[in-house]
Parts: sequence; structure tokens; C-alpha cells
Amino acid sequence: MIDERAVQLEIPAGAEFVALARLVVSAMASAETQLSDDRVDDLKIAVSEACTNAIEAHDALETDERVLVQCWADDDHLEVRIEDRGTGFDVSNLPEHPPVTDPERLKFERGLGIPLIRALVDEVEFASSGEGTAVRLVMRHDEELDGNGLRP
Amino acid sequence: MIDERAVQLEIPAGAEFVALARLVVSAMASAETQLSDDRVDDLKIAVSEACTNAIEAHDALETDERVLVQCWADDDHLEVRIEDRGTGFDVSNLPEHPPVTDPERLKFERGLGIPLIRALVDEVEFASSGEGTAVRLVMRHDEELDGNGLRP
Amino acid sequence: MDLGLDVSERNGYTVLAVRGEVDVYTAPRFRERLIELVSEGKHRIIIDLEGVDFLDSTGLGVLVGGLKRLRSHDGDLLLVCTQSRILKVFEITGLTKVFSIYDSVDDAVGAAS
Amino acid sequence: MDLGLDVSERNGYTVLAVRGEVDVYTAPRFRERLIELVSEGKHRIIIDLEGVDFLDSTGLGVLVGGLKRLRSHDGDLLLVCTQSRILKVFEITGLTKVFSIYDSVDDAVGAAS
Ligand SMILES: Nc1ncnc2c1ncn2[C@@H]1O[C@H](COP(=O)(O)OP(=O)(O)O)[C@@H](O)[C@H]1O
Ligand SMILES: Nc1ncnc2c1ncn2[C@@H]1O[C@H](COP(=O)(O)OP(=O)(O)O)[C@@H](O)[C@H]1O
Repeated sequence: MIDERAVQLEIPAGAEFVALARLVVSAMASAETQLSDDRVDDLKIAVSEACTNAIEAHDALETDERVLVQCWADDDHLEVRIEDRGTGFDVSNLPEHPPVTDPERLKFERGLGIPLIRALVDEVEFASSGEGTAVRLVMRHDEELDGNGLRP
Repeated sequence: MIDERAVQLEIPAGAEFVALARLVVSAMASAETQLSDDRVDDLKIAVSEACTNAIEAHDALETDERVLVQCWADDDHLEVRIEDRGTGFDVSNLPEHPPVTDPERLKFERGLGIPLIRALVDEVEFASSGEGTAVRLVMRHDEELDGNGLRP
Repeated sequence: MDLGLDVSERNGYTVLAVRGEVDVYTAPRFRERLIELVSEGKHRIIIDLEGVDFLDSTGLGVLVGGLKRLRSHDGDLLLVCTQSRILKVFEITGLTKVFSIYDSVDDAVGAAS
Repeated sequence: MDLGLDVSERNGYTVLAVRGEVDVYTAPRFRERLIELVSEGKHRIIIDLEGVDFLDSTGLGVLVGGLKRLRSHDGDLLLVCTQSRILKVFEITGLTKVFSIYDSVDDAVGAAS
């Protein structure tokens, strides 16, 4: 399952550790010469969103389980997995927000995380149950994108 | 054993991952306002030496086991544990080098790591067997050092 | 992790200059400072994001909350941001349509008065 | 991780300016470059460590190896370093007594000639 070349970071479910997850992933991603700085920045935001959600899902349970961040570079992509033992959720059933042009939109200070993740990474997959959630983020190498853009 | 507030980094036993271990430990140590930048730098070197030895001990075995770096902040100190599954060694029986004033000293390009660790951190403990090695590094907070300097 | 929050006055506007990383850990301090300013009667606020190294949806939430609060006081919240990596998150979330974003504090003050 | 290795000539000395982090991952490139220079006949070498952000015992090993190699050619290896955090590792290991360490490339060239 997890690649033997993966780096794994395990953090307590505390807000102060999200920066560490960003740091590790961005160091791994920067080492990949095929990912531009812009795309490393995009990945950092996606990781931050996923870790924030993971930590909030633990808060809700008041558990002291930990959040796992795995990261590895493959031939043609970089992959990050964020796993929590929180409440879980139904990703197909998230609330819809009014369009941004609607003044009502201002009622919603939240719910921007998952849309940001979807927009920023090349591939995202959520696997969630009562046991917790795993989010898989994939950034394909820029070369690959310049080519035929086929998924691996 | 390991504190529930600990951060844990697991890296493949490859030279390219030592920088990541330094990065994580120094981010954790920098968040500790009671450790000066100089002492964070000292700790980075000690962590680098211990991880380098861990990785070399794995190379010798040609195993693909991984190296574990744990880091946590306590009330009065920061603690880092580096664990490997390498060959193990007898820390009480390391070769002695000629004094630096002796021209023979130049024959030794190695063996500087453990002396550096000992000089740079406040406390160090090696536990080694045929199963591998665990190195425990402790940096006491500067306040504590300014006080009575008692060990926790 | 450091979050810098510097307050100054400029042509009847209160300028809150934010430095560092805005995420789930630092956002609460940002939110409190903003609420504090509003309750001190500062209803024309410029938030200068030029010193921000990182901002995710938690930071966006603070800004949306601030705008809502100020509008309810008939006030105004203007943003200063030229960094493309920060502007990008406003664009993706459609918030460029909600906020007035300027290239500098001078531009913001000028456009508003 | 980047390791910068820039070679230039100065008053009969070859200056190797090192930038970045010298550790077990980057040291092999540093060692190879040094060996290359020596085998090209450069026997008076100044290693400028001012751009080094990190150096551990692996880096010290490369320097000791370089000095040994140059001495066997009746050559010379001088170091330039003023950063206290780098000097500290030379002091702890007693290598300040083995190396001639200068404040600048100019100083090194001046002292040597
Ligand atoms: N890892 C997770 N575990 C449990 N619930 C989650 C997780 N990630 C997202 N969610 C749910 O999906 C909702 C939307 O997430 P998101 O778009 O990131 O916005 P926000 O976190 O600001 O609410 C969250 O409010 C939460 O209910
Ligand atoms: N984690 C470890 N596992 C096995 N052997 C070790 C370990 N750490 C140190 N050693 C042994 O101790 C020796 C001295 O280590 P050190 O002082 O760091 O110098 P160097 O690594 O340059 O030889 C090493 O050469 C190695 O034989």
C-alpha cells in the first residue's frame, strides 16, 4: 500500500502542527525538480486544508488519536495521503453555498477547503467512514502535463 | 514511552532524507521560545550526525527498514529520539583518535560525529543492540540552564 | 509560528498589516484582532496582505467574517494584495468578486476617498 | 537540496566557493569536485565556506580528506569562514588547529603569498 520510499509524518491532532505538515510536504515536493514552485505552493494549500479538516474532525471527537501524513514521489507524480481517525463525513453530500454574487454568500465563512483542494491538485480522492478519513492528493509532474496528460 | 504530543517522522534509510529530519526537528525546536537560535543550530547538527549514522548502519545491512525520528517538547526540555534497525555498535568501545596536534590525525576523516553530538546537546544516551540503535538527545530550556541546571 | 499584526492609521482608514502564515493555528489571533478593531469603532479597515507567506481557507474565513461584520456597521473592508499565490485562492473561491483588492495601501485609500 | 560549487582563480589560488548544506547527501559531490581539482593540478586551493548554511562531520571529513590529499602533493588548503555556527564545529573537533581559517578570500591569499 504505502510505498517503501514514502516519508511519513505523524502529528498530534493540534492546530499548531499543520505548519509542520506543510513544511515536510513542501520540502519533499521541492526536491522534485519536475514540480514548479507554483505547483508546490498549490500542494501546500491543499495539504493545509486536508490537515485542518483532519484536526477539526478529531476535535469533534475529543480523541487524542493522531493524524498521519504520507508523502512519496513516483516516476511521474507526487502523492500525499492524509489520514485521520475522526468522525468521517459524506463527501458527496456537502452543503451547497449560494453563488459568490449573492449577498447571502457572506453568511458562509467556511466550506471553502474542499473546493480549494479540488482546484489545486491534479487528482483527489476521499475515503471516509465512521473510522475516519483518508484523503489522497496527487500532483503530476509538469513534464507529464505538457505531454498527453494521461493519468498514470 | 513516546509522549502523545510527540511528532514522529519516519524516513527511508537514504542520505537524501537527513535534511528532512533536520528540518522537522528545527521547526519543532524553533517553536520553543526558550531555545535560542544558536542552540537550535546545535541540535540540528546533533540530529544530522545521529541520522547519518543510522542511515549508514542500514546501508551496511542492505535492509530497507526505516529510520524513526521522534521529537517532543516537555515543560523544561526538548527531546529527540533517533531509532534505527541497523547493525548496532558498542558505544563504549569506539576507536580513539590521535590528538589533533599529531600529523597522524589527518588519517581520520571520520569518527567526529559522536564527539560532536556529545559536545552540542545537554544530554545524550545511546541504546544499541543487534536489533538496532536508539539515540536520545535532550536540549534543556535556556531558562533552566540559567537556573540551577538540575537535570529534569 | 509567528503571525505579525501591525495596526496603523492612514487617511481615516485603519490599516492592519498581516505578516507570516495564516492558517488554522494563527487565524484565531487574526480574527480576534479584527473583531477588537471593529468594537473599538474602527469601521473603515484596510487589510494589507503583502507580508503574508501563506493563506488558506481558514484565513479566507476570517476575511469574509470581517467583511460581514463591517458591512453590518455600514463600514468597509479593503484588501491590499499583489502576490499571485495569494490572489489565486481568492480567484478559485470566487472571492475576488466579494472583496475590493488593491495593489497598495495608497491605492486603496485613494480609490475609497 | 542544492549544493553550490563555484570555482574561480585568484592570485595563483583556486577558490572553491561552497553554497548550501553540506551533509551526507551532498558531501559526495563536494568531495568529487575537490578531487577533480587536485587531479587537474590545482594544488593551492582556498575553500570559501561563507555561503554554507549547514555543515556537519561529513563535511569536515571532506575537508580533512582534501587537506591530506593536497599535503601529499606539497600543496595547500586554506579555509574562509567567519560564521560562528560553522566555526563552532571546527572548534569542538579541534580542527581549528589543523586548518588555517581566514576571514576572507583576500586575507587567505594575502597571508599565503
Ligand atoms: N477529514 C474530515 N473528517 C470529517 N469531516 C470532514 C473532513 N474533511 C471535511 N469534512 C467535512 O466537510 C466539510 C467541508 O469541508 P471544507 O470544504 O474543508 O470546509 P470547512 O472545513 O471550512 O467547513 C467540513 O465542515 C466537515 O464537516
Ligand atoms: N546508529 C549506529 N548504528 C551502528 N553503528 C553506529 C551508529 N552510530 C555510530 N556507529 C558506529 O560508531 C562509529 C563512530 O560514529 P561517528 O562518531 O558518528 O563517526 P563516523 O560516523 O564518521 O564514523 C561509526 O563509524 C559506527 O561504526
